[in-house]
Amino acid sequence: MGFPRYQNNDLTKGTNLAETAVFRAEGIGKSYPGVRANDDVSFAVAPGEIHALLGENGAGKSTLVKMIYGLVRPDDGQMVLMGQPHHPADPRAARAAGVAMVFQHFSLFDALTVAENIALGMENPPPRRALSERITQVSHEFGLPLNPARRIATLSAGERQRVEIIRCLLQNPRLLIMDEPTSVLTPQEAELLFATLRKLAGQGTAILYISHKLEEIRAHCDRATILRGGKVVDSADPRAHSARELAAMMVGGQMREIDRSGRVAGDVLLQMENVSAPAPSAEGTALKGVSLAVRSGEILGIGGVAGNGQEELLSVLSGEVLTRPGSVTLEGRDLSQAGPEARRLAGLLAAPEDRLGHAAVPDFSLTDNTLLTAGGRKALVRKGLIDHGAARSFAEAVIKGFDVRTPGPGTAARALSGGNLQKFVIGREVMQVPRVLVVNQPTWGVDAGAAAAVRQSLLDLARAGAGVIVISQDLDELMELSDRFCALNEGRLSDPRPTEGLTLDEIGLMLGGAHGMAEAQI
Amino acid sequence: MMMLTPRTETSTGWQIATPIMAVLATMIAGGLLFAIMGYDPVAAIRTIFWDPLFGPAASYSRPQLLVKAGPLILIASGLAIGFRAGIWNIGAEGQYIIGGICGAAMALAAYPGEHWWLLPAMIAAGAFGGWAWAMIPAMLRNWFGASEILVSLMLVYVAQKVAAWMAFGPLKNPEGFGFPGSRNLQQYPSASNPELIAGTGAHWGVFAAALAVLATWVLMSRHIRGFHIRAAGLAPRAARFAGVRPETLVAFCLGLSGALAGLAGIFEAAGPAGQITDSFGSGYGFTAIIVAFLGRLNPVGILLAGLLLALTYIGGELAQLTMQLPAATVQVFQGMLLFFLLGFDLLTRFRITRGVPA
Amino acid sequence: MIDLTTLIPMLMAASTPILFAALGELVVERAGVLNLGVEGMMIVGALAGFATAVATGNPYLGFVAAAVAGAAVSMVFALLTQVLLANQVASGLALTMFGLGLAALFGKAYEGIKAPAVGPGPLGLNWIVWLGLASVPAIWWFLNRTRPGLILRGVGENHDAAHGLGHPVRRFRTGAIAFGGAMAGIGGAFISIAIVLQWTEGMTAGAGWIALAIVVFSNWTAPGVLAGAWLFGGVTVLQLRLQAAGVAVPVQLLSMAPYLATILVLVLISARQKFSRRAGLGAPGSLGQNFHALR
Amino acid sequence: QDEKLKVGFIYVGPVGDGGWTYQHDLGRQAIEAEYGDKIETTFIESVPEGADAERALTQLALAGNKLIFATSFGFMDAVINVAAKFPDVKFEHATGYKRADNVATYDARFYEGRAVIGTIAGRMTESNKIGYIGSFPIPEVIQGINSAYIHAKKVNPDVEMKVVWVYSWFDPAKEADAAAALIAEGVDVFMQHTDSTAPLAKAQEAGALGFGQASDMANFAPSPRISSIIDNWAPYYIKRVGAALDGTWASEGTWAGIGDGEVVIGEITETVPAEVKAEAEALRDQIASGAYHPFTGPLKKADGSDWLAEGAVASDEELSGMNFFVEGITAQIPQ
Ligand SMILES: Nc1ncnc2c1ncn2[C@@H]1O[C@H](COP(=O)(O)OP(=O)(O)OP(=O)(O)O)[C@@H](O)[C@H]1O
Ligand SMILES: Nc1ncnc2c1ncn2[C@@H]1O[C@H](COP(=O)(O)OP(=O)(O)OP(=O)(O)O)[C@@H](O)[C@H]1O
Ligand SMILES: [Mg+2]
Ligand SMILES: [Mg+2]
Repeated sequence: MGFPRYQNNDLTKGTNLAETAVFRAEGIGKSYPGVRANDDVSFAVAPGEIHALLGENGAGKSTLVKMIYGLVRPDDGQMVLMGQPHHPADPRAARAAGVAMVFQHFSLFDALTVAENIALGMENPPPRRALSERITQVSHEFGLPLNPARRIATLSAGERQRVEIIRCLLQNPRLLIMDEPTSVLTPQEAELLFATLRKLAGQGTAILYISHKLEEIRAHCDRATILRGGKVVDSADPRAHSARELAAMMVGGQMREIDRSGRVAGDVLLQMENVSAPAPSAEGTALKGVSLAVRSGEILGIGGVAGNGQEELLSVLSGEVLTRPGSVTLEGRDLSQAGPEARRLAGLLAAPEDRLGHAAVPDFSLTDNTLLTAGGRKALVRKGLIDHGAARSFAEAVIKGFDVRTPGPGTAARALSGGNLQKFVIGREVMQVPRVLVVNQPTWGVDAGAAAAVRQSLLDLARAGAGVIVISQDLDELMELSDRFCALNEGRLSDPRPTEGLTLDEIGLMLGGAHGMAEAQI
Repeated sequence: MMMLTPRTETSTGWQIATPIMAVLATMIAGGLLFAIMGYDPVAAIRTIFWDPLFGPAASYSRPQLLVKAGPLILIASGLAIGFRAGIWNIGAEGQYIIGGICGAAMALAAYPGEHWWLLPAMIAAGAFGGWAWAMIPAMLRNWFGASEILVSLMLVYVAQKVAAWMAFGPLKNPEGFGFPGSRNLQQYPSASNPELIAGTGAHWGVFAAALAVLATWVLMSRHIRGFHIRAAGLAPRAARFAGVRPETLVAFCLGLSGALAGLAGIFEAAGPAGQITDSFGSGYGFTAIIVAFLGRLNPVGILLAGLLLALTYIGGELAQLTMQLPAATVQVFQGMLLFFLLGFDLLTRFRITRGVPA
Repeated sequence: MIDLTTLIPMLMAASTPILFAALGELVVERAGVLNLGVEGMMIVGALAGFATAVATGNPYLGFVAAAVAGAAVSMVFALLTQVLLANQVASGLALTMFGLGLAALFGKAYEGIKAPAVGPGPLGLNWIVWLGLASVPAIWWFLNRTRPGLILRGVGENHDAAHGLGHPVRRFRTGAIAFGGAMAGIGGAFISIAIVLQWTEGMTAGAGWIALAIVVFSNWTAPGVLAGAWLFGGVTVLQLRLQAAGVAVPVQLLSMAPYLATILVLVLISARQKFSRRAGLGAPGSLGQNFHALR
Repeated sequence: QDEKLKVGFIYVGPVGDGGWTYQHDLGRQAIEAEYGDKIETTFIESVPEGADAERALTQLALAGNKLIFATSFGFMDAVINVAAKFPDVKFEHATGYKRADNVATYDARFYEGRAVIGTIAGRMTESNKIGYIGSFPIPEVIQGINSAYIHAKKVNPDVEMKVVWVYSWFDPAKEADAAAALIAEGVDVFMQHTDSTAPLAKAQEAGALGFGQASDMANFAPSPRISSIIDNWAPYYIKRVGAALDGTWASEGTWAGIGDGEVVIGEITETVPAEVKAEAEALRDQIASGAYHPFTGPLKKADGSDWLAEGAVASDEELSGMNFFVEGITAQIPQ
């Protein structure tokens, strides 16, 4: 591993932080069947501090904060909040003690209004009208305007995030926990969030912050506690280290350098001409006259704020949604009327953003999940009959080729960590040797090590002559991968620009046309 | 404090053990009930579970087991496929009735001519009737997004009224002195669905049920369509991504289950029931839902569940006959059996561990 | 030809059993639980209410007993689905079977006895009819204006999120199931105490299934349940009235009318939601799914 | 000790239905009381028509029952099938028309009773509108409606008959609604050919009058239940079991009425004026003695065509297939 085991006693005892800390954990441990999710974890968070929790997927970050929030009970160890022993029986007890939390996955109720969602997260909410007024007032105060009467189902991801945050703010928490809040936010929204957190920290609130975006942590966090395999392995000032160094601390070894070399752009493979598609649901976005072209050996990056048509664009390419004849062609062949399976057979493959439930069936084994997309192209299905043996071999090949950490191909997809499942999903498509591969948010919620592996595989694919479309909200990722960049805005796609030499300001301008963006910057 | 931990894979051992445990628990609890009611519990349990299989009149009741279980298994096999896909056809009773009516109408139209093709044509008409009746909820769901649960359930009542109408009107036996009910197809050689092997109870419907079990097993575990059905039930978007059109799936699952229910209907109308009367639907379609779940939506499970339920029906009748156990007692007993089966099922999906004290 | 002033009280009385049962099931389904055992709970309520009314001579005590009995049998369902995590559809069907058998068994002693009549209230309709009507705004108010109602909806909409916020999912669901049982019990007792005045086996004759359909029809709202119950009761009553008035109606076809009307209205509602692209309410997000949380 | 005669029954409903099946079970109890140790009875209740009936009948035969009563019309073909397999077992099928060497049929002339209560209804109505809740439009029910109307009209020429079909033998809620619908149409006396007490409960609420059906429904006496028409199967069952015991049993079709005690007019309550009661009882006795047939001409059909000439009486054949209303009834028979 290369790093000495961190002596946590130094941190919690013997410094005056021990007395002033808002929150302190001492030797916390938690086991799940077969996993030691947390082991002897100790750390402390000072008032006004933004404290990062870093670690690979499955390192135990979420488990740790769930214990603080009363959702999970620790097996051993002590917690102290504001000098008092902290053993919340349930989240309500934790909230009463001054802890608030924003979850990794939204904990919102789609059919209910913003006000109702917020009331559900409070102990003694004021009457309806007063609550609505407070929501309007506080949300404006923090620059996160919200309409309390709107239904969650009609909100964008960023707006949903605001609901979660306002829900916490209304309770004046002493300790605010945020589990990967920015993974769904645009850079502007993330900036806004940090401004809010700064404001709160300035008022003395302690903030515990979990993210895989190391640049963000370096820019905004005061201190970082690093977990590996459930144990605290280090504590660091993130500003004093590079992202590479932080990543190395997390994985306990050196990170591999991304290799971008050896790609040559060839002929146009995939062409999409003036495609419009209605919004699939009330929450969806309509595509308006989208045109694009991808060449062999090229990676086309598509940036934009979530909810501007990314999912719809992927569906139109994957064949889940059909379009006007002649509007989608692969190597001159019209695929616009072909369904997903026909497109795969023709060489156009896709990997959607949502791993659990879209790219994979959570309750299926990995073997069965290969059948989802590789049945025809890898001849796992012949004359309608499934060759289970072949499927298993292919699953094993993906596991081996993409370093998916799992007991075996019989494991259910849901039992895999996010990063490992993502590697599996990308691997499943890449190993079918597509002519063109479309991926949406390939590293969403994935730790640095796994993200690097995924990106490398996309580069390798392009080097071998395939065309790749990467749809992502992570601008750093797009800058790192893509040869040309275009922005998706309210269902419209901008003209592509070469990535080389593009500045963040210019990108901001390309993304800037969106009305949503202007609103977000109030 | 006990804690439940989900198993990563359902336990095969418990899958076999829990039904046995449930039957034993039902025997104990049911025996208690019988004792309280003043009946000899051992004799009652033996009458219900043993006598139909090995009792003095077993040579008669064993084949009857097949007659009773046949339609249940046939219908449940189809339903289970839809249930796997998250498509809830709870109107199989209606499809059964309409299937029976269509097949019988075909026979009565041909009456009194004797044709070799008549029974096959009736079977096709029965399957078509059930299919068509099931396509109503399928199409209403596909076109308008109407809940197939509600529509298919409402159509059961409509089908019952249609049966009454037919029995009193268009299909009424003209030689029946104005009494309701169609001609008896058992007495119309070309149209009757007789016992094929004497003393086994096996008519065409029983063979069809066996075939349905086999076919659905192949479909669900070997065929890509079955794979898509399972995927759609667990993760609809993933199924769509795999290339499954939801509309097609709805039509396929409802249509297939409707056709199988319709088949059960015509086999019954031309065989054991013999005619269309206003009470032609006798609950097979609803009982089959229970059979599907007791069989864990698995073809082999459905086969066993269908036979078990048939056993309790026939055993229950025997208990009425030989011990004068009221029909209601038997019904309570069946309810208990279902409760225990459902309750013990927990063990196949969860491990019970000792929790850590808080 | 048909006098509305007599038609409306008639349909109000006729729809009362299904109104009670459907309102109860509405609350259950809003909590995310699908209990198909309504028919079983109704018949148990019908018997318990009848027995109590006969024993005490007070029909109102009968309704109280029916509520208690309905809630009590619903706890079997709660045990199966909330503790043992059994499939809700199958458990509900089993409950119906069990309830029908149980009531028949214990009802033997009550055959041929007459219940004390429920006195008439305003408009010649008894107080239970009015209680049913009053339950509609009360349940609407509970669901939409109170905190327990909000939590209950939250639990039904997304049980994981509700659990994450510390709301006791299973406690709310168990409570809702008990309430649903109580309401179904009252609905059943209305048949035995207020309509027939006698106990006979199988007397609910499928009313529980209609109640289930009406909940879906209502699009999971209390006023919708009322509309559904009245529409259903109204069509039934109207076709009988037309017959009584001597209008030559095709009776067999008209007896299908309540069911066909229910389908038609459902299609219209669904179509409006589908084509107007309005984010409609629809079924609770977690309906029919069991909840299990790890600690 | 010689062997007991085992007598079996299959019922279409539960013995607790308080109506049709309940009355058959009273008949079963009556033969037990009559013959005591000499016989042994068993029954299977709630047997659906169709395949289940055939099985239940076979099980009864296999269990050694030598005389089996099948008490629903829908059991007819099942009885014929099973009887063919058990030639030494005697079968009795209620309300059917198919017989064999070992299958007898029996039915009751309910229309005789309807004549009596029709007379009472015609006298008691003040609105001159009487109602009839019909189950299904089958000959037996149509006979009842015609008979009731003819005799109501005889005593009250202004009387009008309203008919509601509920398409069920037993659906309390719907029966109550049907009663309410009739009452709303101005009916103040009605009869029913369905099994629950719901219409009487409705009548009690609305101040209308009604009659018990199948069983006495004495709970609702003296008002709204002013009399009743009771199925009494005991005399027939006692006779047939006796015949089976002494070896004289033969297959025959029995259609007995008031005279044989198979159709009983329940107590006419004090709500009915004495002279009306006397008139009804006189009619009853005339029918019982055979002096009067309820369907005696001149009678025309509802479509105006002639049916029975002056003094002619309807044949049993005609009655058992009756599918028309008599002149004066404006309601339609659903087809
Ligand atoms: N309910 C549970 N049952 C069993 N194992 C669990 C459960 N929750 C978490 N684990 C296991 O505990 C370990 C820690 O999980 P945790 O969710 O805390 O990781 P994390 O650091 O938040 O990861 P990520 O970055 O992917 O969110 C993992 O191995 C995970 O599989
Ligand atoms: N101390 C404990 N030890 C072991 N298991 C526990 C403990 N506490 C709770 N559990 C288990 O955890 C699961 C969820 O707990 P709990 O019942 O508290 O959840 P909840 O969401 O609060 O629901 P509710 O309060 O409605 O029952 C249950 O299976 C329960 O048996
Ligand atoms: Mg996490
Ligand atoms: Mg709790």
